[in-house]
Amino acid sequence: MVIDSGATAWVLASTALVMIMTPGVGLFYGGLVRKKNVINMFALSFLAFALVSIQWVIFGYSLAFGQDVGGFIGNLSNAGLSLIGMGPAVVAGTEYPIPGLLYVMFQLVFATVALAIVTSGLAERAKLSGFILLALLWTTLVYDPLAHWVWGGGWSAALGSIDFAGGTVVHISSGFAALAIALVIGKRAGFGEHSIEPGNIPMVLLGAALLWFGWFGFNSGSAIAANGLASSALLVTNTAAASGALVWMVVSWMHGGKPSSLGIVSGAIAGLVAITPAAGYVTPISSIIIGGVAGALCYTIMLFRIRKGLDESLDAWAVHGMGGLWGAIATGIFAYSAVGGKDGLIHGNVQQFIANCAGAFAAVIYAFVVTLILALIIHKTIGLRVSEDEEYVGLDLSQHGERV
Amino acid sequence: MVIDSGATAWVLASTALVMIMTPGVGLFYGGLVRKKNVINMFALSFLAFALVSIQWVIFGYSLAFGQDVGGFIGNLSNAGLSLIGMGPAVVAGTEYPIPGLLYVMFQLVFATVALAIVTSGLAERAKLSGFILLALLWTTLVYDPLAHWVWGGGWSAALGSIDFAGGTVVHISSGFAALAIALVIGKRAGFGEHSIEPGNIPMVLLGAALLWFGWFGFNSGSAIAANGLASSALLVTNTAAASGALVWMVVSWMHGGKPSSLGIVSGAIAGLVAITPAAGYVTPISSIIIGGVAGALCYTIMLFRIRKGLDESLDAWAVHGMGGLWGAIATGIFAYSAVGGKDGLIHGNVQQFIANCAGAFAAVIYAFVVTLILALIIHKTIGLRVSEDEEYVGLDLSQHGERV
Amino acid sequence: MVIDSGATAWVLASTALVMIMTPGVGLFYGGLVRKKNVINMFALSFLAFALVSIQWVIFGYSLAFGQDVGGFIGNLSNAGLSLIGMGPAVVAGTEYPIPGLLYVMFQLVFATVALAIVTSGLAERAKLSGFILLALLWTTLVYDPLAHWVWGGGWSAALGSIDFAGGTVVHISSGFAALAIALVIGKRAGFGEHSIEPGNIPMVLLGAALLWFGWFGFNSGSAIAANGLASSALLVTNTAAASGALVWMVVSWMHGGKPSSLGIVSGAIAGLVAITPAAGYVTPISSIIIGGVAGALCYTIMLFRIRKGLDESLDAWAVHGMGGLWGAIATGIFAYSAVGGKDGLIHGNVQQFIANCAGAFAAVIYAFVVTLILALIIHKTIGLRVSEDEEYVGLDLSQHGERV
Amino acid sequence: MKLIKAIIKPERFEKVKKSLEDNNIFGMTVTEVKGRGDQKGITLQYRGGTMVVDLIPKIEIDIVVTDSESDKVVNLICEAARTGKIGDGRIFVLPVERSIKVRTGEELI
Amino acid sequence: MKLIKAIIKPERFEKVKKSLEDNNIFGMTVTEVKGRGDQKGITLQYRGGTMVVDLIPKIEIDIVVTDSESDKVVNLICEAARTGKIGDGRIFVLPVERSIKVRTGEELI
Amino acid sequence: MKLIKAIIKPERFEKVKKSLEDNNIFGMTVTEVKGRGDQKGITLQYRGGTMVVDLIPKIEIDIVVTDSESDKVVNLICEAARTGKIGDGRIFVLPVERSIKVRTGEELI
Ligand SMILES: Nc1ncnc2c1ncn2[C@@H]1O[C@H](COP(=O)(O)OP(=O)(O)O)[C@@H](O)[C@H]1O
Ligand SMILES: Nc1ncnc2c1ncn2[C@@H]1O[C@H](COP(=O)(O)OP(=O)(O)O)[C@@H](O)[C@H]1O
Ligand SMILES: Nc1ncnc2c1ncn2[C@@H]1O[C@H](COP(=O)(O)OP(=O)(O)O)[C@@H](O)[C@H]1O
Repeated sequence: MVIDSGATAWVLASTALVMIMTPGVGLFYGGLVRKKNVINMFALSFLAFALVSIQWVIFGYSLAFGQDVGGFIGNLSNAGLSLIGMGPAVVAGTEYPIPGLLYVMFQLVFATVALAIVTSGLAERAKLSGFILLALLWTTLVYDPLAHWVWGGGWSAALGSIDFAGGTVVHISSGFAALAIALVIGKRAGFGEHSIEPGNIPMVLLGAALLWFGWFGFNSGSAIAANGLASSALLVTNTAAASGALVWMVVSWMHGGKPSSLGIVSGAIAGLVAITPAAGYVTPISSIIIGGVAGALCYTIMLFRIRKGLDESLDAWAVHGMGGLWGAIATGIFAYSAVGGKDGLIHGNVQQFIANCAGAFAAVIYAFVVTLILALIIHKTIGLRVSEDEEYVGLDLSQHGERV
Repeated sequence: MVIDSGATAWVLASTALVMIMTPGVGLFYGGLVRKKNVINMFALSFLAFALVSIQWVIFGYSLAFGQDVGGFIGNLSNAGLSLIGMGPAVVAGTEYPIPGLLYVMFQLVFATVALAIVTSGLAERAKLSGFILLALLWTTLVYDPLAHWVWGGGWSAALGSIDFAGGTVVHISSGFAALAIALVIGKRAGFGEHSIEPGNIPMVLLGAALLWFGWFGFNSGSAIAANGLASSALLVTNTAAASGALVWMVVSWMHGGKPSSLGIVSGAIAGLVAITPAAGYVTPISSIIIGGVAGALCYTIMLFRIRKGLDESLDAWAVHGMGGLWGAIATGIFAYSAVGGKDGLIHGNVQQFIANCAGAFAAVIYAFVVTLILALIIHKTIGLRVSEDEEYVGLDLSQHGERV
Repeated sequence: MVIDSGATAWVLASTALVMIMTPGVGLFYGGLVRKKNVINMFALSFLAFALVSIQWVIFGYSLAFGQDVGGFIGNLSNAGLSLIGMGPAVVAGTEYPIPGLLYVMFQLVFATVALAIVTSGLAERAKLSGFILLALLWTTLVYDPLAHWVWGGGWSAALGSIDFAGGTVVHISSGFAALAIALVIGKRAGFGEHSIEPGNIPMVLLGAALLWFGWFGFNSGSAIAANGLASSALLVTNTAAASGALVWMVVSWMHGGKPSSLGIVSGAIAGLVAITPAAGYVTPISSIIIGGVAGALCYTIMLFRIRKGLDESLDAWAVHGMGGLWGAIATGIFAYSAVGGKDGLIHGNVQQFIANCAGAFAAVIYAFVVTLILALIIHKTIGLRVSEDEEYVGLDLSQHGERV
Repeated sequence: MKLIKAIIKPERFEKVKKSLEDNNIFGMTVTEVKGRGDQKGITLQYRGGTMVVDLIPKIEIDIVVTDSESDKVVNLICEAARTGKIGDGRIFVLPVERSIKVRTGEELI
Repeated sequence: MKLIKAIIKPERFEKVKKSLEDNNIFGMTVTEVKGRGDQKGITLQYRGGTMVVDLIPKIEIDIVVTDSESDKVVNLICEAARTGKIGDGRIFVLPVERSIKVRTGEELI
Repeated sequence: MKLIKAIIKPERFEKVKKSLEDNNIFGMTVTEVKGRGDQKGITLQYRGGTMVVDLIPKIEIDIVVTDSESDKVVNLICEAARTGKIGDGRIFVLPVERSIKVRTGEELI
């Protein structure tokens, strides 16, 4: 296969689009926390981006996409990006019409945003040094293997499970990781006692806008081509987002509340998450359903979380974790061979449904358990949470010496 | 015609660029209103985006681009995007080198931003339920027919009127719609009595930056190709924006005021609006004139509006409506066949000038009258404006239960 | 050579990406100044964009890329973009697979961001009329010749000096210009007496995010192709940024301070600056070194500047000027022919090292001296600095009649 | 001397300032506050029930004047700030024992 | 009349407001302030040394009440605002000479 | 007890705080305000005419001290805040009747 300059152009642009999602998460999360923690929340995303950018080049890419070791992980054959060049990318036996280095870079921005999402579970109480250690371990021991399972020639793909743009790899992994961390480090001081209000809602909305924008590259760029499939992925991505936004708004409105702007954008993110694994496999009409169900589901799970007094603070679990789980299952249900060559349950292919459920639940368990162990170890050693006084004063001042 | 991956790459990227314009409008408008209405103003743009995203897929696209019915509207042949696929787009008899689904999606983001612009006329007093109904009716009964007239094989194109990227379809329609709505629902409480100052100017500037950025996709992407025409459209777009910004600044400065940052960015938007229909037809030097005149003209019209005590609050009419009208006329004047195959008045083609004026004025009347009727009906039934108390408290709290 | 639609698509997209860098600088700088000057700082970037956009079309492009006059500057053969069309760009004898007008436009956005960076030296005290005059003179007499030297067929390229994406042309020129201006106009009132704190750190972070994002187009788009080289440039750009961010953070942390978010993003910018000239010539591993050294170096120079009581207020000199100088030298050191066809010092090519040093130091001197003279003349005539009262009240009110 | 603490509607602030200027009262310190009076805020109806917005943004103007000017200033503010609708505000008068000008250190009386 | 100036922890504001409402005290003016008490703020340790955060965000509630209600209000606030940890705040009581309702111009006593 | 209300230039706040600390005065409440004095703000010239910027940002420091400390504190602030240029600020002293520590409920005197 030769390099196609159009495909390359679109994946280059998509890489930029996905890149902006990490600061998008920073804005989204930064606006959701109290004023005293805005800078920290935003900075954690930057830090996630920088850390993974280096780790990925040195060995992360190789762990995910290097030669398969037992279906579980890649070896270090591509460490330091050795053997990767300007010629066409070859990944797990498949050749793509874009340069190998571009494939590396496109995958890099996925790994960064996954880590950024995880920061939800540490919101307003993360100890900087502990976070840095956790970040490096998490991306290495959780993200890289999961990426390998699904895209790098691992067991999940072998099983037949499909994940177009990373519903399992990025969203299930990060969402359940956030939950595990939140359980380990405990609630924020005052959580459940007095109301903890978002400090800057317009910032959240801006973050959501950048996420929606970047997601076009995330899902459509995952076609690794500038063609009909990329176009179809773009369209269903947008439709699912819109559907999620409207359904969350309506459900929360009917539920006796007001239709908050946070609800609208949370619903959009839920829809985007859910369509991620399905983007290359489903029709526009299916995407309306997938996004809409995600809106209602994630809203319900968020209420459940709050009712349970669980302080997974910014709902990475409810939206990314559970939304991603629904997406993986939905892909198994709605996949249609006329779109992406695979049929799902409604087109009579039970096999696909089972494979997708298996892949997704395995990821849930793996991400949750390994993150739990990592978080526990760090929490008990160098510490993953700031002191009570530092938390009270706020992380901006106590961790960065800065204030809004 | 086969699909060209380079063209597809650019239209995919352009779709993302145009998408960010809707939150761009949200930021621009959100920053212009008082602090108590920032979230609402931003949320209306999100809502506009979500509503049109669904409507377009279900029947909006078909009304605009489906089989022509009497030159006025499309039929429902493409409802639910049926018959649209991954093969080359065929629109009103012309084949394009990009997938059909991508054409749908590219047009979708135009429809959304048009509706977002309309929210200017409802600023700081929109009742949420009324807005949602108006939004659906407006995009269906005003935007879709207009898009059909110009691009979908309707009477306006048949007449020979040209509109490269939507000066008439997007800007005249939304600007005059905003005016009609403002007339129906009346002034904001206190308008004309005490000063109503913008709540967050940096937010406006950021919104303007995103609009300028997105407009590159809006105008250049409308070439539906990655070629010389797309490049030329990009260049003239930028030049007109710069010219509009500088002229508005200088004129308002000489007018005895200070050169406000809001003036600079309003001038840029005016220039961008005016060049929109002309982007594929005029030279760089013409674009300096078109943008510059737009800057001076829209500034004058804004002053006129204020003098008349007309509360079309965020000047969609002055900038988009009148700027779009000027752009349509200017296209008839400055079009040059060496650029886009059409000559205008200055190259001796009176016909083009007349056709463009006819197309533009018809759009003005259609958009204004139909919107007036729709707004009146909704205003008299479920209501398009919040209660006095809700307005006083602010829409963020009263409509969304949120505050900045 | 024929136009390649994929290359064109990527350069179109890159133009949009680079365009957003100018408002990115506006946000970055706007957030760093005190609340009373935020709007002004942001507006200066807009103004820079608009002024250069017009100047470039009328004669700036021609000065930089028109027919060579003595190795120093271009003549006016391309004034008003005459002779530039939709066919393939031919620049200094080389033909590119993109339209001529697109090359013009891509270069335009480089010229605008350079001027925006210069505003650092005028922060919180720029007189608007003086700035406008300086801007026009600077872009004409400093930027255009420098662009000609390096890319337009001037002496620097003839010497063999290489600058992939503008380390010398954009960053050295603007950084040293900012220093010269700061020396001419003097310190801000109160500088060194009481602390002058950044007014809006999240805004700085957002600006940094947009810069990082846009830089993908800046460096990768400079390949003027959608191929392996563009991909490689993208990857090393990102790696250098990440490395710079982490090193600045760690160095400042160990230095007894707290790891500030401003440090993280300043380091990222330093890394981006330093990799700019090298982006098409070095390996990923080299980019980690180049970026990391930039992080440590620019941090040290910033401390030096502060210690010396030098009010080059927002560190364009430390980060862009000195970072750019390091980048130019580093390109001479790390260039590797397997990447971009040129070897540097570590691959035994002393010649390249010398040529790059010569080119960079000549640019340092030229930019510094000419800017000094221009600034002096304007400062002594119409004035480049506001009155004491205007400064005290803040530029937002005094120059624009607006407030945050 | 007296400290006059007036809490008024933001939209009336310009008018109050103008009225004071016209009467040669310039010195003032202004703070953005929120408040509610005895009507307990504003009650809004919506589908899901009612909602009380109890803390409404207000402007607080603090003015220190001589005892003899005090009543005049109170009246001026009262008239300029009055819209006749609820939420018009309150004015409190507190005794001030000393007033010092920092620049000169002089004691004003 | 008295002006009760209570400076409390922001996280206790809702509770204080509730407690006052329950006792039919509605009128209040609220300001966001920063402050420190005699403990000089909070001292944080970090690698490079220590850092004192001395100005902590607080909420100031100003309430004007009749002399007779004054003690009750002080006690209510005190109880609702108390967490027992440092930084709980202070309440100051100042004499008020006049209180005027802007809407009606009437003098309250 | 006295309430010392000092309205000073923001750029002098650190110096004032330092000076008070050096004299063992720690408790204070700080508010961001805007104000103008008798010079009616600052007049700027520009092409189109003149412009008066009348409300300039200031910092208000409220300190409650015992009667005996009052004069010392006033003097300390006065000295640290003085730049000698207009807009240096004002200090007002008001009587305080009670001062209560919320944490303990104890009455300070
Ligand atoms: N008892 C009080 N103590 C302190 N502030 C008060 C009191 N009553 C009213 N205020 C302030 O005055 C503002 C206006 O009072 P309000 O009662 O709404 O006016 P009116 O009674 O004229 O309608 C309130 O928002 C609050 O800030
Ligand atoms: N002497 C004072 N003058 C003015 N305000 C004070 C004074 N002492 C305390 N405050 C205010 O009260 C707040 C809480 O005081 P603090 O001393 O921390 O409470 P506590 O002594 O109960 O721990 C401070 O943040 C400050 O705003
Ligand atoms: N009469 C007054 N009442 C209330 N505040 C005042 C009064 N006069 C001055 N101030 C406050 O003091 C600040 C500084 O006063 P100013 O007159 O500018 O100082 P100076 O007279 O020393 O030049 C003002 O901004 C305002 O906040």
